[in-house]
Amino acid sequence: TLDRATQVAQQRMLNQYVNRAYEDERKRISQDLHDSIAQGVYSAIMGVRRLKSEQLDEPERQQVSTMIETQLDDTLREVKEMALDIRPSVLDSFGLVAAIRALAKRLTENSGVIIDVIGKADTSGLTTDVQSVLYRITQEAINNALKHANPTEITVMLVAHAHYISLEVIDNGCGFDFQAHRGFNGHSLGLMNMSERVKALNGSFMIDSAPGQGTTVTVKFPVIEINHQVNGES
Amino acid sequence: TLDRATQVAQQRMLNQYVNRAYEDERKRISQDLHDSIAQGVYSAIMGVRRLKSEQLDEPERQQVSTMIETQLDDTLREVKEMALDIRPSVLDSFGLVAAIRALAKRLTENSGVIIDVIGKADTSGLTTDVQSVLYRITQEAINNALKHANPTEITVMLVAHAHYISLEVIDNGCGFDFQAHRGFNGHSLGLMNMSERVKALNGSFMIDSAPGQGTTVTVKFPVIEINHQVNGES
Amino acid sequence: MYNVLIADDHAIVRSGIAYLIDKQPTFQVVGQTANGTDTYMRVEQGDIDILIMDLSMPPGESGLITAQRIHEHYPLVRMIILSMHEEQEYINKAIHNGAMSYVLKSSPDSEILRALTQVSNGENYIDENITLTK
Ligand SMILES: Nc1ncnc2c1ncn2[C@@H]1O[C@H](COP(=O)(O)OP(=O)(O)OP(=O)(O)O)[C@@H](O)[C@H]1O
Ligand SMILES: Nc1ncnc2c1ncn2[C@@H]1O[C@H](COP(=O)(O)OP(=O)(O)OP(=O)(O)O)[C@@H](O)[C@H]1O
Ligand SMILES: [K+]
Ligand SMILES: [Mg+2]
Ligand SMILES: [Mg+2]
Ligand SMILES: [Mg+2]
Repeated sequence: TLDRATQVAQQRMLNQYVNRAYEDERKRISQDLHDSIAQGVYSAIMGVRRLKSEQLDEPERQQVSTMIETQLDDTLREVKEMALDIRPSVLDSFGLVAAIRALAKRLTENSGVIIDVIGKADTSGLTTDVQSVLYRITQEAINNALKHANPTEITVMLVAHAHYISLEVIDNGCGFDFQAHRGFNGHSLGLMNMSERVKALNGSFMIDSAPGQGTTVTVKFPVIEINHQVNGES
Repeated sequence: TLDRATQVAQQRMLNQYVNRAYEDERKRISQDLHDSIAQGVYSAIMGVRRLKSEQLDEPERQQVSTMIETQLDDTLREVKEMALDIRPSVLDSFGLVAAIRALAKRLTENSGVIIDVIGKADTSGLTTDVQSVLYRITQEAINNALKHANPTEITVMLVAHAHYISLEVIDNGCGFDFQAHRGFNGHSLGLMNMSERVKALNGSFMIDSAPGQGTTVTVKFPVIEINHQVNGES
Repeated sequence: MYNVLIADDHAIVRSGIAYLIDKQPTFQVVGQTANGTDTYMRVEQGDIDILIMDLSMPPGESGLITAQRIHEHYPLVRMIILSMHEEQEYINKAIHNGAMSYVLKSSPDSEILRALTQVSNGENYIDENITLTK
């Protein structure tokens, strides 16, 4: 094990990378809003101004109106997609399992890779923090599998045991030498940050992978009965 | 000073709070997109469909078009405001000083409190990380002053010295007993996270405050010449 | 003639839907509300045949809860949910809580009109752009 001084240094560095990752995320969101959503709305405004100020005959008016409608439909779709990516409301309204199912459905549609979700675990006893981190791990693990592993199938299992809940994300892709990626390499952040978020909430985080064997990410959290949370809209 | 074990525990806890704060931020952004921006676009779409499908006389057409235009203008303004709040593109395009000036102007308009920005420091030698953290500290310190101090004036000073750059945010509000707020109290996150972000980048962070005396937040970063960064759009 | 109540937190959305519905020969809009509480109170006053309701009307309660309350006390009021949410859970819950129909705001006007016709005939209707998994 690492000595304390090294641990402190590592934590510091991790915090720095976490903050950088969030700044990058903000930058991306802000740019999407500015360069894509705002532009979409703006070009619709230009279209409407044309309808107002120009003498157009009926076919022209139909054509301009259709163009504006198409533009706004695209923008609407994009806004909804952004909201989902940032944080799906299903997570706050219906909890973790529903959010993971919706995520798997969406990523299956986008990637063509079959993503199965198994388990009907009751997650209402988990705090919002734990649900958030389990959602982010599922997201990160699926994205890692899609990005790095070239799998044909991904399975997400969420199982409630007597005193704990376990999440497994299993892919049948190329696998990797996890020991080589252990610790914080200063570039990739996904797994390391996830592992830290889990530990900070008293959970355990494990990766089982080997070249040619696929990868399994396993997370466990103790379930404490008193932690019953009020679930907004459900 | 704290012993190492406590430091590790504190860092862990801080990390947890940082992640929670970001999840809250994401939730807010996602809700704004879904419940406000998307609804604005939707109602514009309905207006455009009306223009398309109906036989309207000229005054009616003008009226509906104007309504759609107004709706889209509001939505556009809101999208831009959101982008600014999340991360102003000025920061990435024109650097720190421009971003701080824009922030001060916006917050002055919203709060009525005069916020002066002094200093023309050349910040092109600072890394993106350092610029980000200086921007966030300015934002947090001004917001703290507005939220907690009831000041009549806030001054932001950014000064380049031979080997370092310093940022000061000075308010003439009520002040507070900083010792009592030292360390991480588990609730308020702003100052603690800022201080950690600064230290992780080899800077120093200081607060000078006393009841009745106003508050000054001071941050210093060494300027390393080799760190000349390529500045995208400027 | 069926009396329709429209509940949505955005005035401009309400007036757009109201305009569309008033054009139809057998439907008329007799009220508009902007949150769950007002919607329930308007239904309580009587004479509403069909309620078209949004799900998210902040800062008040979710439309899902309003739907449940209304269905419990006024089961004859036919409810159409008109929402931006596409996820299955919202749809399941809405139907479970007593809605007869679920339509997406991102769909063409024909969907809400079809929903009106169907529920006025006593039939349920789910937006054809929604793909339901088992
Ligand atoms: N499911 C997987 N299959 C194969 N390799 C993987 C898998 N998950 C992770 N890896 C390997 O582990 C590395 C570290 O993963 P991690 O998520 O931390 O970083 P990243 O995905 O490369 O970058 P980031 O997540 O920060 O965008 C990856 O670069 C990849 O080489
Ligand atoms: N400029 C200031 N004037 C007076 N009191 C201040 C000032 N800045 C901070 N404080 C005091 O220090 C406390 C800690 O500030 P901090 O920014 O860490 O948390 P917060 O503003 O209360 O919450 P958060 O920033 O997490 O939203 C504040 O609650 C407030 O009592
Ligand atoms: K009518
Ligand atoms: Mg990754
Ligand atoms: Mg604060
Ligand atoms: Mg709404």
